[in-house]
Amino acid sequence: MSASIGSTIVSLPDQSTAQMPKRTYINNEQGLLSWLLTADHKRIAILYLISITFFFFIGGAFAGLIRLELLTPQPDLVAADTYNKLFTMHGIVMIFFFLVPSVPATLGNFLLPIMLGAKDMAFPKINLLSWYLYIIAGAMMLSAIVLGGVDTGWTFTAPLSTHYLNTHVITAATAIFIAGFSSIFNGINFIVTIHRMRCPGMTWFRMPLFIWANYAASLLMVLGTPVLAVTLVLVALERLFGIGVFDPTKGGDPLLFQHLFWFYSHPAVYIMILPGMGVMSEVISTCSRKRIFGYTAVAFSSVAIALFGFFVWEHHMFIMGVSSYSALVFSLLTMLVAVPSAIKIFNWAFTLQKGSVTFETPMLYCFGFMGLFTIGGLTGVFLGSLGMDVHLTETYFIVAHFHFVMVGGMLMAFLAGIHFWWPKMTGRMYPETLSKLAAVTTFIGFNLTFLPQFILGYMGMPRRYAAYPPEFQVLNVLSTAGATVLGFGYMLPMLYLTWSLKYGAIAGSNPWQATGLEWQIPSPPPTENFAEIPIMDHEAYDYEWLANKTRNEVTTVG
Amino acid sequence: MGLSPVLWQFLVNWLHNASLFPAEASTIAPYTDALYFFLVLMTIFGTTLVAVLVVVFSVRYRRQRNPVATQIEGSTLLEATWTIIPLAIFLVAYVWGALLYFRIFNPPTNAMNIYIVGKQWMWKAEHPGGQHEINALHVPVGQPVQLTLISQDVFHSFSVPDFRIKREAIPGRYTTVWFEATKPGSYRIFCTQYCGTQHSGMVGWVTALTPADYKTWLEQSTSGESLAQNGERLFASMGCNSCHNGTAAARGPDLAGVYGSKLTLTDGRQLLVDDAYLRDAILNPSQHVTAGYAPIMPTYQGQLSEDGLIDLVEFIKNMQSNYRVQQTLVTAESGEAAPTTPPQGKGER
Amino acid sequence: MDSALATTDPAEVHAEHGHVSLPQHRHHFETAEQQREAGSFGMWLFLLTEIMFFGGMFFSYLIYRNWYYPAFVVASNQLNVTIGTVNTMLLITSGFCMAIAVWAAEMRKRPLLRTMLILTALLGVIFLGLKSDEYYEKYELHHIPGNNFNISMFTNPAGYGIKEPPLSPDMAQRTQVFFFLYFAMTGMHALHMVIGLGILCWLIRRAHRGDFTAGYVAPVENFGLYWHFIDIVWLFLYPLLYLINRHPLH
Amino acid sequence: MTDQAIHGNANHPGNANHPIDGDVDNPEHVHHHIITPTQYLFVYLALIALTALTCAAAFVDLKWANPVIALGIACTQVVIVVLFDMHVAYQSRLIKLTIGAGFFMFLVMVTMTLTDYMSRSWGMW
Ligand code: HEA
Ligand code: HEA
Ligand code: HEC
Ligand code: CUA
Ligand SMILES: [Cu+2]
Repeated sequence: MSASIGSTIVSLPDQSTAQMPKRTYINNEQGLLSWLLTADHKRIAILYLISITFFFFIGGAFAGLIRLELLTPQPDLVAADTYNKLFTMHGIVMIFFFLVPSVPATLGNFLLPIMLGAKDMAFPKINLLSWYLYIIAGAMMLSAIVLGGVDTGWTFTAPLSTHYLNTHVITAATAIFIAGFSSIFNGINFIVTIHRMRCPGMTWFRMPLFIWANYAASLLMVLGTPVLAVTLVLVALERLFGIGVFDPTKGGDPLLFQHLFWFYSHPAVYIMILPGMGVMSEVISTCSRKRIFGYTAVAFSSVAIALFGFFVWEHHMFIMGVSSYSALVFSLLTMLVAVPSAIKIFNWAFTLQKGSVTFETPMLYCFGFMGLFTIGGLTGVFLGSLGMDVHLTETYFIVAHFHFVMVGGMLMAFLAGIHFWWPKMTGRMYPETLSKLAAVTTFIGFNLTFLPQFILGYMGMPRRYAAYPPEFQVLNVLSTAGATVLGFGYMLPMLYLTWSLKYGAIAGSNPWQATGLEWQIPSPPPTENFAEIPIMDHEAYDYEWLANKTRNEVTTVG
Repeated sequence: MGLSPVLWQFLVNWLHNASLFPAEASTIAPYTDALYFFLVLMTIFGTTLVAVLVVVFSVRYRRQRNPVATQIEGSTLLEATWTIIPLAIFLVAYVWGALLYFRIFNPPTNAMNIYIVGKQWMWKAEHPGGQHEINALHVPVGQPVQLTLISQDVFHSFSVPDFRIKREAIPGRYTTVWFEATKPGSYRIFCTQYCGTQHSGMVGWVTALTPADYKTWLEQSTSGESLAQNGERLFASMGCNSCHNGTAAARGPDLAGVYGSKLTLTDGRQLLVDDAYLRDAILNPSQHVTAGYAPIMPTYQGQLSEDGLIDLVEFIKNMQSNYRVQQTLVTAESGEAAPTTPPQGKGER
Repeated sequence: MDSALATTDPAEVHAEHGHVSLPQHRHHFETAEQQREAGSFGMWLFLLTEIMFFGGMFFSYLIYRNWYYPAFVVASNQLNVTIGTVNTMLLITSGFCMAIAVWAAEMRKRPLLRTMLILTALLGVIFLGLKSDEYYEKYELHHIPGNNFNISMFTNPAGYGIKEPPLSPDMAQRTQVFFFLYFAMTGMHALHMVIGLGILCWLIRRAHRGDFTAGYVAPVENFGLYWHFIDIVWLFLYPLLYLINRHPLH
Repeated sequence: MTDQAIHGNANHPGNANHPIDGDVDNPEHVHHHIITPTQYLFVYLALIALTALTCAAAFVDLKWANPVIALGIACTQVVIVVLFDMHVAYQSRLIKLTIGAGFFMFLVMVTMTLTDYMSRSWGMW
């Protein structure tokens, strides 16, 4: 081991002699077609990465327009109906085309088989199929946008969406339906891979926590998404034939729609956060050179979140006319589901204790996650508390809550993960200083954008408003200013990561000195991942094992 | 709550004047704010705790100071601590929130009732005295007011942030919420449930008046006929009185005094007659047929607007005897032109 | 027990050498056994999503049946029980053929496998034929929800020679909800069958080539699961839509 | 490292001496079992008989018992199909658990939503 202790764990090979591996999954086959027809999980992950980035910036552009419009109280930039389309498409694109597939479909796809010591996913072709479904869905969504957009809100509330709007609701619903199947297949693939493809010695409690988190998220995808699918089918049929399953004038119950919708969409928010929590565990352990504090608690809390996540959906409907008795039950369960998240946060915090902590970019994003997700999650508790929800629901408080958990939480985790595994995926390092700058910029921009929205929310500013009373302007201006900073912060990684593809330092197989199986193979990995199937003979996050291994390698080579 | 009133007033007013806080203008508001401050404190506490842990550990155990990490399995005791403490705090939030919820939705018995009809994209308020308002609501201070809400098309949500109340206006069903304004003044009404293009235009004002001012307002803006009187006319013109006239030969049940009573249905169920039931009985009569009667009452779905229904409901609610019904029957038979209902609801949007 | 060993033998013999034996064996699986288990587990997970998918509709049915009980009773009685029962029998028989087909594949009986698959498909086609006949009947009676829906049969059953209590007009309107759910549920079921028939055609072709009678039975087996699942859905649809209301509560 | 390890003795029934430590008594694997046509035939006859029974029962007025019987028979049939036609009786615990999870989740959806539907008319709110 090197003698001097620096402030970083990054250990790159000597750049003057270092070389990229000759045969990697990237150059194994050439040509566009070899990518489009690939069954290699790593290539599919890259395809996903490119597509979701594309959709993130589309959604981001909508966000930019939303914030610009809200600069002034009057609807002067865009008319009200355009504004409605903006936030609808912002929500749909961000949720179904960015955040749900973000970590699982990119990092998960790339890493899951490697972390398990397998050569590929259980069903490589279905893996590719889910990417194609995603692309078809995305194309449909884009065409719906180009043809004039949708203005239902991402929640498709009936009977508004079924009988009162004449925008491209059916196209958008079909797009989400298809994207849903993409996500279902993704989930099935993950679960089967985790159950069936673990290498010898890879027991459940030796799996990295990233796997546990993705496993829990996959359960949610498989069990929840079909309900969304059937709901959208019913909405589409109701629109097409004018039937009344959800329309009260025809005898339907609009609340039934909401029950079915939120039965999926609440678990969906955990689909959106759990994989990010997986990233957290990996990065925090690596950057503090220490096994995760209470591995089992963290692993089981993922599963607990997934399980309890199915019992709380009605908290989105507290004032919508559900029975108050049932609201009581769901409010209680909401409080229970918040606990496992707290466990995780504290376990991560205590992982730092007695560690040997370094502050690389992924770690900075993780710190961002810890702070912002805690705020976001605790404001979720406001909303779960019945009486409080009456005042806060449908205001900017909600908007702030979910951006704190989704953007402050998941997006931060996603960026942490992208930076962390970038050397593994591409073989090259990103520029550290610039990336630290981006991490700090996004943190500041984020708080400036969304903290004022909590205050706005308590003052009563309703969400989905194109125009608002003038007394809310100051805070809105702050928020828009923050969004500009934030947008800049998100542009940066996009630019320097692209740059690093060619000019980044060669990373070597284990720049972070991390313990995961993925770090024991070359970067970028070869197509078949492992020359021979590994045997897992140590716990996850076993830094002593790693030190031993490194020592042995040195002696044999030297 | 806990806090001294002076300090409370100071805090709240200061925040309000800094445009960081809504006015506290109803009896509910202080209760909501108390819970809010509790939750804010919880958030500050939790976030600070996490931040302190992260910062202290990062500084204390950074690589330069602590080159070699000590591997720790975990600690059941610590984990139990941070399971139980947040759980306890969350449970307090739960109980407190539930109590507040029931406070918000349980009206006092002496509340006066005002009907609110939401439609794309306006609020119509109908006072029992027949005063109609659009995107405005006049109420007296110091008097509990119950709102009975319904929507004519999609979901809307009636929100008055300064009162800390909000309630969904649902198509096809009455919902209620109540408040008691404490300070005269004007307060914003928002529609907070996304309801289509002009959702952000569905706003208005609640004007809280002193009881004296309110009385003058009532007198000045009356349309001449109360809701019940409108309902009486409708009752005659829609032909309700041909069956519901309280005579021995009547084909329908006697409606006098039916409001608030318990009905037994043909399938044995017992139901309390409230606003929602009356409305439903007119629109979907065959879904709950009163014991002893044949399901012959026609449905009035599509023939009555929500306003018309409110008139009828208000009329039936206040119907103490069948005297006037029988009177109208006589006048109707005498060939006098029956008043017509304005065709609303369907065509209008 | 013997049969089990017999069928898996060749694969295992080769696997002993640490190498892939069957052409269908995918490189990323270590053994054929692993591949087979992965395949059937994946199929089961897919069926899990199907449970939730149909579950949403069954749940809607449950709610509205309780709300609009009289309408559901009368509307349900207008369904053709004979066709429904015959169709149930057909599906069960088809499922039986499918089961035998799986067995034939395991035992490497090519002709039997082929015949059974064809029979399965044939019975499925007859089922769909009868189903479309039923749909057409509904069309003629104006029982397809939408603008052409006609409630007169329910408000005035005597006029149609039906022995049912007449419904009041508002309740009669609710029969639309029943028929909507009827079409949505049986339609989704039929759609699944159509997809199944498509896959069956492909299976028959491959069975004909002998793909599945050399120790590689996973596709037949997994398709069998799918086909039986469709049976299961119907086994619930049949009583719920056709039978439950024959004798309404009084 | 050899692959030998996991090839193990997959073709030995019982599979008890699986060499990988994590896989000892692994509930996820089970020996492949083949059901005989005779068994299928019995299953088939049972299903047909039950169909006839449920159809017949529907035409007898049994008051509240009618729907109960109809659903009871349907559930019986489904259990038979799942256990035998779909081989679950001979499948690993994992598969059984998977199916259980499906029906459990469906029941969660139903019962939890019913908390709303059933109590909506209980009181004022
Ligand atoms: C990633 C997405 C995500 C996540 C993880 C969450 C997590 C949570 N959410 Fe959120 N939520 C959304 C996304 C998400 N939410 C979205 C998109 C909406 C709006 C949908 C719409 O209407 O458009 C929404 C709306 C929403 C509502 C509905 C509001 C309304 O419409 O009226 C509610 C109500 O209960 C709620 C609650 C919660 C709770 C209790 C959690 C919990 O899981 C949070 C748990 C986490 C913590 C509690 C933090 C960690 C805790 C600690 C560190 C302990 C602190 C220490 C002490 C207190 C000592 N959310
Ligand atoms: C993953 C989910 C996700 C993400 C990442 C975001 C990101 C952002 N969101 Fe989003 N948002 C939602 C999910 C998400 N949102 C959902 C579900 C809704 C509810 C929709 C509904 O009500 O139906 C919503 C609603 C919503 C609203 C409320 C609209 C309303 O109710 O009226 C607002 C308002 O400020 C907002 C703002 C932002 C901002 C500023 C960002 C920023 O973080 C985005 C920053 C990114 C960029 C800015 C892109 C990168 C930069 C460029 C492309 C350069 C160009 C930049 C500019 C022109 C500024 N969002
Ligand atoms: C053809 C006769 C007829 C007409 C016209 C009629 N009703 Fe009825 N109504 C009945 C009968 C019979 C019942 C009891 C059976 C039932 O509940 O359906 C009833 C029940 C009611 C009830 C429920 C109260 C109870 O005791 O069950 C209300 C409220 C009511 N009618 C209001 C009206 C109104 C308002 C109108 C006119 C808009 C109207 N009815 C027109 C026959 C009629
Ligand atoms: Cu009405 Cu928004
Ligand atoms: Cu939720």
